[in-house]
Amino acid sequence: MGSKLGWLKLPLYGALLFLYLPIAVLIFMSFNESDAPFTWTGFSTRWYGELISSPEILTGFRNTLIVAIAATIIAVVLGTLLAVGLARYQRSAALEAIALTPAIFPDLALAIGLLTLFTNLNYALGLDSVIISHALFCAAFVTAIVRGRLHQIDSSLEQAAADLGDTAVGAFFRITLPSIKPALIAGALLSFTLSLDEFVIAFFTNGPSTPTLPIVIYSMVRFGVSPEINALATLVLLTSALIIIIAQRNLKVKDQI
Amino acid sequence: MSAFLSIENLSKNYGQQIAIKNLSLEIAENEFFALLGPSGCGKTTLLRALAGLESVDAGEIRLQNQDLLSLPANKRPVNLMFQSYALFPHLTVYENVAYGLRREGLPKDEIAERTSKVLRTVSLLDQKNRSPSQLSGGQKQRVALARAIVKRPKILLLDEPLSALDKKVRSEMQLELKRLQHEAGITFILVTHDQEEAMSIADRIALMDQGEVIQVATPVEMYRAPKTKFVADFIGENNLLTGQITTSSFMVAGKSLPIANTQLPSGSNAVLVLRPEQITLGVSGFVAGKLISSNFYGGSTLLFIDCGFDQLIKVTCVLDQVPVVGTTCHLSWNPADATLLSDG
Amino acid sequence: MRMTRKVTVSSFAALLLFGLSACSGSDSDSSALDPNADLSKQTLTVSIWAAYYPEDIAAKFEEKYGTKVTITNHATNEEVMAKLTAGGDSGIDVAFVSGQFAQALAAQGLLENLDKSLIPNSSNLIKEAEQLSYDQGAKYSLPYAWGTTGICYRSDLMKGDEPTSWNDLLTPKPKYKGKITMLATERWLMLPAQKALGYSANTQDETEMGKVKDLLIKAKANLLAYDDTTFYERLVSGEAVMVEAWDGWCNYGIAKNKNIKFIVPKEGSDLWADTMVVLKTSKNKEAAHAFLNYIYDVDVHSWVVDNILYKVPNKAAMAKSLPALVGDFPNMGISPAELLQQEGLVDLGKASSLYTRIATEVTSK
Amino acid sequence: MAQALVKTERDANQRRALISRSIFLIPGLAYITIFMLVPLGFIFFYTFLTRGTYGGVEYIFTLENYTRALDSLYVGILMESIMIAAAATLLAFLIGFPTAYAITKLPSNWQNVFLLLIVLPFWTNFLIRTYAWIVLLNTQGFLNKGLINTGLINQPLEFLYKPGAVILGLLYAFLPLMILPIYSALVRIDPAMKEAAINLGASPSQAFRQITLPLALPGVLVGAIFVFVPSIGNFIVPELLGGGKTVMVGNLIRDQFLKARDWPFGSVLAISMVVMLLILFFLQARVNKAVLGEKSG
Repeated sequence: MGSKLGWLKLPLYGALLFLYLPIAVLIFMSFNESDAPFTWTGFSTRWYGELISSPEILTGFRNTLIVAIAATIIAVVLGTLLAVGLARYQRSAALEAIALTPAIFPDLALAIGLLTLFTNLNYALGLDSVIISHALFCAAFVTAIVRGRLHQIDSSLEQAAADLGDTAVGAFFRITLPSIKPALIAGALLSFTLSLDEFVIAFFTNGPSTPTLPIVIYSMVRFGVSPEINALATLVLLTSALIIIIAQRNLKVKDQI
Repeated sequence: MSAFLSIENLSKNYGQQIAIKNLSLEIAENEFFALLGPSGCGKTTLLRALAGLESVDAGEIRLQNQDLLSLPANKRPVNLMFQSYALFPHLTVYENVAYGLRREGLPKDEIAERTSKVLRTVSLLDQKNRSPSQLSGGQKQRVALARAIVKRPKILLLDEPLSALDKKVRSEMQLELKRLQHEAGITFILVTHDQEEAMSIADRIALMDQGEVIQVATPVEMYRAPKTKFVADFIGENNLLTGQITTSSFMVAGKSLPIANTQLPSGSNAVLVLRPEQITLGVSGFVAGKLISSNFYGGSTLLFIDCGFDQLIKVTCVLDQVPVVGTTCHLSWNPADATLLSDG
Repeated sequence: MRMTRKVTVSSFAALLLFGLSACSGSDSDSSALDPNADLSKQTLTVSIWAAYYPEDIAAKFEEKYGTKVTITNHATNEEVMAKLTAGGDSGIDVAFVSGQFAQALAAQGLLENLDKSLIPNSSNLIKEAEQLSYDQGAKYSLPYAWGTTGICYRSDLMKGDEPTSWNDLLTPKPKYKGKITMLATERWLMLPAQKALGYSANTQDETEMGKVKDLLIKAKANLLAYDDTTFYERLVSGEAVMVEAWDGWCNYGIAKNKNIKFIVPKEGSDLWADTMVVLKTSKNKEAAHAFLNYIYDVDVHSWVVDNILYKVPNKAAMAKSLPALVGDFPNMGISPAELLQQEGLVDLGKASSLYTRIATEVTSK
Repeated sequence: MAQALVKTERDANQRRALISRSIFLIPGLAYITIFMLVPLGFIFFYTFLTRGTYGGVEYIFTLENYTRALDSLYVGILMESIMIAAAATLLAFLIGFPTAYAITKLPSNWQNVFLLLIVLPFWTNFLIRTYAWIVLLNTQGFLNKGLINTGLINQPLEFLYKPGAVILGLLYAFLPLMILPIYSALVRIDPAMKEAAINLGASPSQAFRQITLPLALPGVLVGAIFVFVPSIGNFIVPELLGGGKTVMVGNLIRDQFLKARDWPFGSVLAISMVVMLLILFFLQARVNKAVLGEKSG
């Protein structure tokens, strides 16, 4: 396999080394016995124990799950409807650009915009405001993926359904939805992972009593070098890897970008 | 005196799969030569090997006695017109055509002159500043052709050049290709899976199957005297009846058919090849059968007659003589016209 | 202090979205508190610095009063200030902020005046701490911990060069270059230069601040980083040898390495206080007062002294904890009188934008 | 009569089409309008207001926030941010392009595996990944210890808390976002393009420079946007790896909103970031059109 690559092996394996070296160090240090951040003293799994008995992390994890699940549900519904609408009812480059903008918009600008909106509406910040905010950019990703899938599917399927007497909504549920199912699953999983890891928008739109996991991690990282973070990183990596592998089975990475 | 282009004992494998098997072929200067065969027969691999885009495992290719295989792809006097045309989308029509000349480092004036001239030949001079995406299919094809011939190669290779065009444009382009080949005085080697295209355009055809050349002949020879059952089946409409040779006749499904002299020994298995237009309908014949259906093709009609063989017999018939479906037809032919091929 | 009636653009938002106009909330004084309120019906959200309080405080408080408590952490004063001043109900009942920030909140009318009758334990408050410059008489805030800022250093790695002046931090010997950190938060970022130049820590003079800026930019070349949170760990690991630090946080380093020492530079320093305030928007004010009272309980507050290693302005708690600690952590022995010799930080009002700008200039240069 | 019937029938059909179009389009577009376009409008509106003494805004209209943004202090920070983000983008291209190119040369089943490997670190927590570099590059960290143990150096080197460390952190954080679009642009190029160039007399390196590279340019630009935009708005990497000694536009905006409580000025900075994004998109669309002769998107 490698022989065809020649000198290209260097950048390929170099990039992988670059990407994985810090992660390998974190995983390694998560099994360190002492809390010395840079010195190996012996093998131990105590930090995993401390991790799962830390109330902050558990609360953060629970909050993050709530946000990710709720935002994903909203994003899948909105994103799918919008993708179908754009593909079948209103082809417009401008609308399409607007629909996809939240996905690439600078997160900081989005975050302060939402903060401004919520404060001016006197809307108390909490998990719900994070959910609303996360659903915004997640929906854009769902739209992009579903839109891509709809490109590949013949629109004559729905026309055939209409020809056979089905309503537009009926055709959507009976024909369109089943045929875009892989894209829906991939979009949902992507939304879920993106929300799970999102920090900046959550940081600005979250209320005081409901920190999400990345916010907990942020305060931990700022307050110094705790081996619990290494253990957490290892677990987060495993979870993300699992989700991504499942998503991969439904849609190849290359179709997403 | 050796041939213009000679290919000797060429072999190429992809792992376990054989693409070209010990293939030898000679092509003359200024010939319009077609490599014909079903997909996967190795014809495209052979073409790419000539262009240097594919390495070979064994064998030799000589062009005017010069070893072609030792030349890198970008130095061979051989140009290829790709099936997808492969026009560079970020360059204009003019830049596409001039690309190869610029690589030769020719003076600017000469490049401009030759590029304009060839664009005029393919009637695209007005479109020279357009981008390829603004052209129709036929125009794209002509740009691809111009880009290849402007280099004045010794051989022009054409990979399924007409497959992407619709039928009407295709026949126009066939004429165009022939004219160009004549004018430019270049040897053309065309790869196609379409036997009609090969028959109508080429001086000679090599029919390939599973990496081997089965028969090399002019279109007429190949039609009239197919060397094997594969050739007979691939070229034109045909009735192929499998049976056994007896002392004086040919036994098919218990019926005895007359044959002319044959070298094949009595008792051997053989295939009787009968072109539909060689069969006549009459009041009596060698075999009889019921007319199942008739397909109208404008100038002629093709009848399908069930004579009790493992296949329906196809017969060409002029329009005003077509019997009603269901009538019994009697078939006869001149036994000397029919070809007997060994079925091995 | 001038009262500013804050105008929000909420009416603009409402108009835009719903075609309605909204009224801003009134600034009237709060109604009297009910000393017999059922605290188990109230809930509390308390915002406090991470790792600055007993971890089980929420559970213990709920056990005692039946009030469900949510603790939320902030990393900096600014973070919680942003939430408290954003307009509307932040959802926070009790906030822990530094004194000058409490002053700013009070100036905006965001703080409830404390009803000391609901905080009987406030009798433990050291009398010197009632006269802090940001809140004379502790009307709207009750100090949680107090102290001063100085230099925390590795005596073993700086033998013979033990710092005594802010200048030792700002213009160190070449061999300590790149092994120094300073605090990043604006007021404490300025403090070493202000004191080294002999200015007030609350100066609003632009020429003085210009000189402060120049000195800080010069000092930056010697810094490893600006660090508010992990400076003591850098001392422990040896990555840094000398850091600007709050007295209490230096103690975390001392706990891990006895070679770490704390000094208050000879030019003097600040007197800071982290204080507890009750928000006017709170719907659980009785429980909020009970929480402040609970903190001033001898056992709770002495836990803070024992574990957080900060001085608290609570007579009984200090009396209980100090004897065992002062040997290991000498700065715990700094007396209230000594603290009051340092300069108390007050809010800067309009001049805060000058500080912000200089901080930006210094950190971006 | 019959015609009138047809007409009402036709009206009903049109109405039905309009309703189904609305069902699909309105929820999503309304959501985007309320939670993205309206907030953007707010930010833009704020840029003309005056900050309140203790945060919030006062309804005194002014252009002062804009003139303030032109102050050499902020222009300097903006330029440095652009330089840092551009350096991260350039490095990401220099590493990402050959990496993506190498992946296209693999057998197709291996291509997916390697793409997955490239993407995977991207889904671990961004903060933790950034923090990992501190563990590696600290003066007491693994790299320094390793270098000292091998005798290459005798004093630990200071890698962190410099603009270079910020660039490294941004490069690390966003490299996959460069590799993926380049890969997808490269695999979309008809392999016959390069063969045609060679067939016309180009050397392999000429074919790469004159054909493959320009054809991959749209992908490179997408990647550049994907790396540049989050880099310039980032405030975590400068904070953690820059040691607070490097200030980028992201930090400045964050501080205006969370520290200085100067929302109008923070809004001006945010709008400048949005404008930068729009310019990049415009450029990308132009290049896309020039290279592929098609409308982008």
